[in-house]
Amino acid sequence: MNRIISRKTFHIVWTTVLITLLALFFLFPLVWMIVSSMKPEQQIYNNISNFKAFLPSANISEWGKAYSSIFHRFNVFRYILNSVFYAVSLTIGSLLVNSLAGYGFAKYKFTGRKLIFGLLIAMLVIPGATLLIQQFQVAKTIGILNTPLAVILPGMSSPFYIYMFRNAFAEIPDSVTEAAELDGASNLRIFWNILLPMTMPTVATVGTLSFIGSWNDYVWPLMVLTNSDQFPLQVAITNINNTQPVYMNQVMSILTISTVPLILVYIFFQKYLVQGMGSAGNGDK
Amino acid sequence: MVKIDLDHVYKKYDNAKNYSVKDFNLHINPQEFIVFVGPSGCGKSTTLRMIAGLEDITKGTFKIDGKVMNDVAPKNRDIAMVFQNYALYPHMTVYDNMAFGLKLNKVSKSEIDKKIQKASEILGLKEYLKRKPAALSGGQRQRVALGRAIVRDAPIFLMDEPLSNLDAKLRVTMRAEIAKIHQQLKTTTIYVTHDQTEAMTLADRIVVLKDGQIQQVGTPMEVYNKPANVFVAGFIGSPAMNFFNVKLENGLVHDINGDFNIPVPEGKLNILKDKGYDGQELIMGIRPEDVHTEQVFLESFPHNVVESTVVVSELLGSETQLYTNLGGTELVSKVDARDFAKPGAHVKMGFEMNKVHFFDKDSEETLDN
Amino acid sequence: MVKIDLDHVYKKYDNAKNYSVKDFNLHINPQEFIVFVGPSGCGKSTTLRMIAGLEDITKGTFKIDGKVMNDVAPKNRDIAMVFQNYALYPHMTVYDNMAFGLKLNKVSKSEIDKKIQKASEILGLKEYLKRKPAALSGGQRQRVALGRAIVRDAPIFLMDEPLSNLDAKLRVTMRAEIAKIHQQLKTTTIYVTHDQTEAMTLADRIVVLKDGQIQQVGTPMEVYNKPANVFVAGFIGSPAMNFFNVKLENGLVHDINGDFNIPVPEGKLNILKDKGYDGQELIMGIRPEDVHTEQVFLESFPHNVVESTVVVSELLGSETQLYTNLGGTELVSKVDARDFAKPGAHVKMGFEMNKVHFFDKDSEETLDN
Amino acid sequence: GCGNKQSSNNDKNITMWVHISDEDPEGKALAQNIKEFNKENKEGYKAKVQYIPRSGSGGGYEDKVNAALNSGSLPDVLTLDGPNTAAYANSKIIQPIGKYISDKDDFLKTIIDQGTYKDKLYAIGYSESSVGFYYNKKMFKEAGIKDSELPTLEKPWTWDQFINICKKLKDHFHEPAINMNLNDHSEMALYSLAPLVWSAGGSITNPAGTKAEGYFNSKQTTSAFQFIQNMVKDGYTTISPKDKGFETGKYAMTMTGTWEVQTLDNQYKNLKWGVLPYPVSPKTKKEVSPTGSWQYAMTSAAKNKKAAGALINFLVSKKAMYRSDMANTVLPARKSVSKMMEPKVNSAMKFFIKQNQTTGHARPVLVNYPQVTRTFAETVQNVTLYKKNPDVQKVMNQQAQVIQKYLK
Amino acid sequence: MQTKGLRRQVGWLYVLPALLLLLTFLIIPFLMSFSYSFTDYNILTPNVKNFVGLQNYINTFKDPVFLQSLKNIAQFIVFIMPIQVGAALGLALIVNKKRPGNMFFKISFFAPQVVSLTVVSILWMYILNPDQGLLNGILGIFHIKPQPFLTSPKQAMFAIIGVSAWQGAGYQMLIFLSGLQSIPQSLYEAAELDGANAWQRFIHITLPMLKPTSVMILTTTFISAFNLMTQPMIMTQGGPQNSTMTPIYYIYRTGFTDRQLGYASAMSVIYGIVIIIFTIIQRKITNAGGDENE
Ligand SMILES: Nc1ncnc2c1ncn2[C@@H]1O[C@H](COP(=O)(O)OP(=O)(O)OP(=O)(O)O)[C@@H](O)[C@H]1O
Ligand SMILES: Nc1ncnc2c1ncn2[C@@H]1O[C@H](COP(=O)(O)OP(=O)(O)OP(=O)(O)O)[C@@H](O)[C@H]1O
Ligand SMILES: [Mg+2]
Ligand SMILES: [Mg+2]
Repeated sequence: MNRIISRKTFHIVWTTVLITLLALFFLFPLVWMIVSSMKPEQQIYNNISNFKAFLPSANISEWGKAYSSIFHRFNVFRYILNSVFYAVSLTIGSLLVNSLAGYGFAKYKFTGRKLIFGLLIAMLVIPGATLLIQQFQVAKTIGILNTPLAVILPGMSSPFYIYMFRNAFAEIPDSVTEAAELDGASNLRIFWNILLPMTMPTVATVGTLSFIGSWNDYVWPLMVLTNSDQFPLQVAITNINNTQPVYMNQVMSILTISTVPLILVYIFFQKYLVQGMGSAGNGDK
Repeated sequence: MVKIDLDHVYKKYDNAKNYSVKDFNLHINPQEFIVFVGPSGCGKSTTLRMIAGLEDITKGTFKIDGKVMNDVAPKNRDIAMVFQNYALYPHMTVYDNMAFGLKLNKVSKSEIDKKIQKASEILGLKEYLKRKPAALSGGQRQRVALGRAIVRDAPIFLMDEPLSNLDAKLRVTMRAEIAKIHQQLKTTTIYVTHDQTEAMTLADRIVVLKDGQIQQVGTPMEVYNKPANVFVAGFIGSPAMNFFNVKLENGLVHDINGDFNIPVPEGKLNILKDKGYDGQELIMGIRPEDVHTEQVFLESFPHNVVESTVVVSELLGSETQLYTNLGGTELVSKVDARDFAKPGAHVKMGFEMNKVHFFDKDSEETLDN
Repeated sequence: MVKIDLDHVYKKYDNAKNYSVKDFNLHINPQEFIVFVGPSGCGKSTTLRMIAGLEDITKGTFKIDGKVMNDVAPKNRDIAMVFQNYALYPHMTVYDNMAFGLKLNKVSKSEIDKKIQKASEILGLKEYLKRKPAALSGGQRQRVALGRAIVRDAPIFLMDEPLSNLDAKLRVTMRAEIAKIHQQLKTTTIYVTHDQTEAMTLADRIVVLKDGQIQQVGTPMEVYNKPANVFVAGFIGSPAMNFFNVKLENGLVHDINGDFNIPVPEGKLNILKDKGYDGQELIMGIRPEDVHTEQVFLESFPHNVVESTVVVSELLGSETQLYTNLGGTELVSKVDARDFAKPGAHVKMGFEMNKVHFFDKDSEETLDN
Repeated sequence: GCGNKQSSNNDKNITMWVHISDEDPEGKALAQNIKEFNKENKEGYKAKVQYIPRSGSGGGYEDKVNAALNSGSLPDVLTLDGPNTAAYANSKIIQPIGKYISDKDDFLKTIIDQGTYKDKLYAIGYSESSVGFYYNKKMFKEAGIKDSELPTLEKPWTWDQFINICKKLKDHFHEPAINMNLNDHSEMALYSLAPLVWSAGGSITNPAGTKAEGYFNSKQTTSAFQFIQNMVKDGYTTISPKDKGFETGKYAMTMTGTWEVQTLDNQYKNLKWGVLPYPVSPKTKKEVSPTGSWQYAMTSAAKNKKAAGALINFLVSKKAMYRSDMANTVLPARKSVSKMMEPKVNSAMKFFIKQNQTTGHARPVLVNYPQVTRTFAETVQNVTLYKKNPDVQKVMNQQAQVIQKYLK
Repeated sequence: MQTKGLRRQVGWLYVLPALLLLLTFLIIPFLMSFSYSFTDYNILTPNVKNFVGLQNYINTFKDPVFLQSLKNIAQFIVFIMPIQVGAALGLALIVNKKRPGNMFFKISFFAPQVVSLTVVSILWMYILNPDQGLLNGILGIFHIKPQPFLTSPKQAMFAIIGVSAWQGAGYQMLIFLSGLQSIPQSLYEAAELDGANAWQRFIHITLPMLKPTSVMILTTTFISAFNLMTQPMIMTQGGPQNSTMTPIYYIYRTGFTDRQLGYASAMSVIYGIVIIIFTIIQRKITNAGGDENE
């Protein structure tokens, strides 16, 4: 028995080693970024072609230097607060609006549903990047310029997320929603208490992606906002990255600062993914 | 506590060729306990689902207390239902599964807790209240489904094979509990089961279904003692009634193979003759328990005796089932364990002709009354 | 055709506090038909799933034909299983559901078709072969699950309540088919059921489980006639055995309330005395069918007669169940339909003392042998 | 907001957009200047600045200007990059400001040139920029290059001499001698390489900016591109340089902007380096260096022109310019400011200030400048792919046609 | 669920907020853009929009760069689709299994999504450096000559494909993962008992059960592949010699750098039609043999 177990363990070990290698292949820029934010620029470039590229400065006192200088240069906290505010609002809004729409498409056979859904797929095609000016004109017309709404609203509804939610809801066995209906739940309740919790993986995914999307947006907030107190973190990043002279360690430290929340959000949402719902209500394990 | 009327109800699934429920007429009195029985796929669940509002009614009207409900949303029908496949909320604990409906009805927290504690006590689920359905055994899940419906105190209660995954003992207990609850609350109930004992003991009236059509509606004793047709006669009772193709001649029935030739009791004979079946072919049905092997019986009714060889014999504790071959059909008899006979043994069996049923050969309708 | 050994097997689910299966020892001979029975949640499915390899064995060894299989992947165990919850492939038609395993085993197309046609004939699924599971009734789905396992011809066959959602008639047919298939193929089979008749008729040996532990292993007659303890005695048989707390004095047993006072037949009395139970308290069990109301019996054994008032009476076709109260416990008796008595009626009942069982008061183990 | 321009001619409020951050030294200096303007001007004008940090070569900021332009919400004053002058002026986004700027002679000619479209001054730069050839003193010594071989502004090196030195370096270090940032296909290409063209006597278009054929593919222009191609072909430079190869001692030289001075001073303190001027064409020996900067301009939306003019004039005044140029260590746009700064800066900056004044050459003022500069960069890229395009003249002929298309 | 009569129309209420937002910020701007496509709209002169009829459309078909960009994007899509979607599915399968350190792997595979493109391109430029880059170093071990990668018109697109797949796979992985999580475990159990090995379970259970997710991912990856812009913009600026110029990048450049909004709009309309046609074809193909997806 021991031998068998050790063979099993062996299998686990070597697959884990392989996967770890694969993981490192995807992880190295992140590591490099964090590590590079912890050494003088000179070292970044001196180390770049050997393994030291992935080690922070040997001198611990160097680790925080880039950080202290960007905190000195910018009001990083305010930017972060702004960014968090925009991203959180947009994520919540996006989850609400898109999941509701997905619910409508998945569970109601309203007239015109197929047509609208086809249109939605067609909308996926429209490249937002080429419509900046027109979008700005619309935002100006409806008078939301210079308000957080201008940053949040345009990115909120996405055909893709609607599509994702619709698929997820369509997969939930009707018997579960039926049970809820008989329990006297209104449609909104079923949506809120049954469907949404049962599609946590999708909620988590859309949440993560919305948050990241909003967090990384730079041009649009800059266009619709004028008060630099309202700017998101990306503005600072771009600024650091483009104002000559560019100090790579400072760039890396502001990028690290801006990446950490993304990773936290990712982990936060992934927890729900891991839990999984495991089963549908009909006794499937 | 409410009255339910189903008038000429039909159901056809969107992608199906045939009707799953046909010309369904049933009038359920307030407080009545109705049991649906019928072969797998005969439309029991479908009918329940139409009543609950989960399936559209293709044709016909469905009324609660005289009000047409065809188009009322399920949540406004105030019906509690136990689903055949449980349909538990997988993301909620057992407790929350049961509490959900109550919460929606704004029942107070303490009230909810009281109800759930009571129900879970009855159902033996106390220690599982904090688990999610995935970590329960099949029977435990079914009990949760039952509990979720029980706590609701709805005026209509639909149960689709709510005890099928429980052991015999628990089943008896549960059955008794369901009877008790019904007696207390007088909820109008429709209950689907495959268990004859459940059907017999719980039902005020039994509805026998076949291929989406009602075959007979009646009290348990009625469907057992006066089956409307061959199907009902064969379906109710376990083991099933034995049927023979016989011919009535000179007050005797004899089967085609000539394996027996038995006099028909006067009362029955007169009815059959009145209906013009003298000299005609008929279907004769006899229940296994009406086939006797006791010496006393064989001696008292020598003309009723048939002989055959045991093919299979099953000893079931207090009684024995003998499978023999007679008149070209299998004859099952349920006799005392004392009269156990090994396969191959030659046995004499007496037909209790007063309990025999006769049916028309073509329409298969009963001829008894 | 293979031998299965379970040695001191334990199972604890990751998130559970207690063992779901404890010290499970069972040695199954080739070709044997084993039936697991036990209350809901006692670990039947869990044991089956461990044998199939779907759950890890926490402790102990599991062997097939003498080879330790604990760590062999399910697909290499060559086991066919009917899941309690069916686990049909929702994206495949009924036909494909059944064909899947065969295709994987590279069975030829025509062979597959032959097998499926045959199985679907037996299961009454012919007309549903092209449907997807979602468009089937509960019982139909269960039959598909059964069919999927049947066609496999695997050397080990596990069935987890495969007939629970079928009507009585179909159930009898299916039960017979399963017996036939087992006779033909001699597949080593483990079968979980809550149906006593199924257990009794199908099993070579019955395994009675409680709380994850084996209570008794034996042939149907053994577990019925010689239950190892109060639990088994009470679990096997329906309605369940009646138990009384009694005291043995002067060759008589009398209950605490003094409701009866009956002589113990000599043979049993000697055994009890030998074991030193004279003057001691005991548990006495008597099956409902061993309580008689026939005049003949009452007259023949006047000392064995007790009297009580009917609380509930259930007429079940050929027989009647009377619920009375005796010695502080409910006494259920199963008597001839002729002896039907209305609730409130006063009845005399005779105990067939030769069939009575005695158990130790504390350990609840049998004292009969 | 941006849309509240209901004001009349004597509105004393001036709105201004700038492409920098208020958290940079440059932004802080500007804020100081604005504060002083608001305090010191006698008419009671009030300027209000919005800081809109740009990305890359103007992205973000320009998007915003475009958006504002297309929805009629431009400010009174804005900053714009030098090459945009013509397009903005031509589209009447900005209006002439010549009459508001005092002391025009004090500005470098290149500043006036870049801000002038059709003979009118539309925009005025407040700083200058330049490019130099930074070299690693230690490596030069190692490669056996004597100090006497090094050029100065007074005694420049010709392309041949330059190549000679490159050869020595390459032979010694087995690495390209210089990083010419040839992988940068942005504005940097024209900005830093056009001086070679000009030095050879070539040009991108005719002076009126209407013809490229015959100019861009002239022998002179072609000779400059041939020089670039040779540099790559012979391995003296590379089209895929390593980032900071010069700073980390891999390349002995780099050709880059004035900002490098700060980088080297702050981050690479161990490096011993100096700055050399542009090599000149052996034929003309004409010394040319690039110039260019962001400028202030008055939009056509400005209602109170006098106020806006006063603001611009103030911001490019000696005092204001000195403050902002010193803050950011950039080259001044005024000769007088140059004098003020020279004593305060290091030798490299001194070199640049001088190079700027003596050899600076403004970029062409063209309406379709973005397309032209991109074509220029593409041309550089094409000729550096020497295997694919061995015939430089052919490339030049083709590209001249492309540019010509944009001039109509 | 109840889908009778009027109650069906309740669905509109749920869809409406999203549709309104999309109408405002996507459809209307797109329609505006459509109307611009018939004019000589220059960003700098918004007030002088001359109607030029179909001239912009005609020019599109004569624009060698645009045509070249179409060719480039076709090449990109042909390669990126199998590579990226395949990789995403593979990664999703890996992290869907319970395994120690699972969260670490998930973060790793998704990391390229959260790391700024600046970082990514700096590093990849180093790896792909023709002279002393890491990749050529590795190739050297196998005695393969150094390759020019990004500086070669022939190879640049492949380098972009590789980097894009590497970077984008984490995104689809996440979506695949949420699809995988909704497949009931019991199906795998049943299949395993039916004798299916890991590969067969994948083919017969995972893939069909994942079909709605896969169709969605294929569709959206397909469409977003058509929208490729950032990678070439940052890594090659469309070069060398326009070999990595993509239509959207070209449209963007024409509209914003060159300020020819009218012309850019015409190109986007044409390109939009191209994408829609191909998307319909692609959905027909991926849906072949399927039913439930509209
Ligand atoms: N995934 C799980 N996690 C934790 N506990 C579990 C899990 N699955 C089952 N159990 C518990 O293990 C015990 C045995 O379960 P099992 O499913 O084997 O019961 P069973 O005998 O098949 O019952 P039934 O007749 O109701 O199907 C039960 O108490 C159940 O609650
Ligand atoms: N969604 C559906 N689409 C098409 N046919 C269906 C659908 N659901 C059920 N049917 C068919 O309708 C008939 C009646 O099904 P129903 O579920 O009512 O049977 P049932 O009496 O409950 O059977 P069981 O006892 O097996 O649960 C069956 O033949 C079944 O195949
Ligand atoms: Mg059913
Ligand atoms: Mg079970």
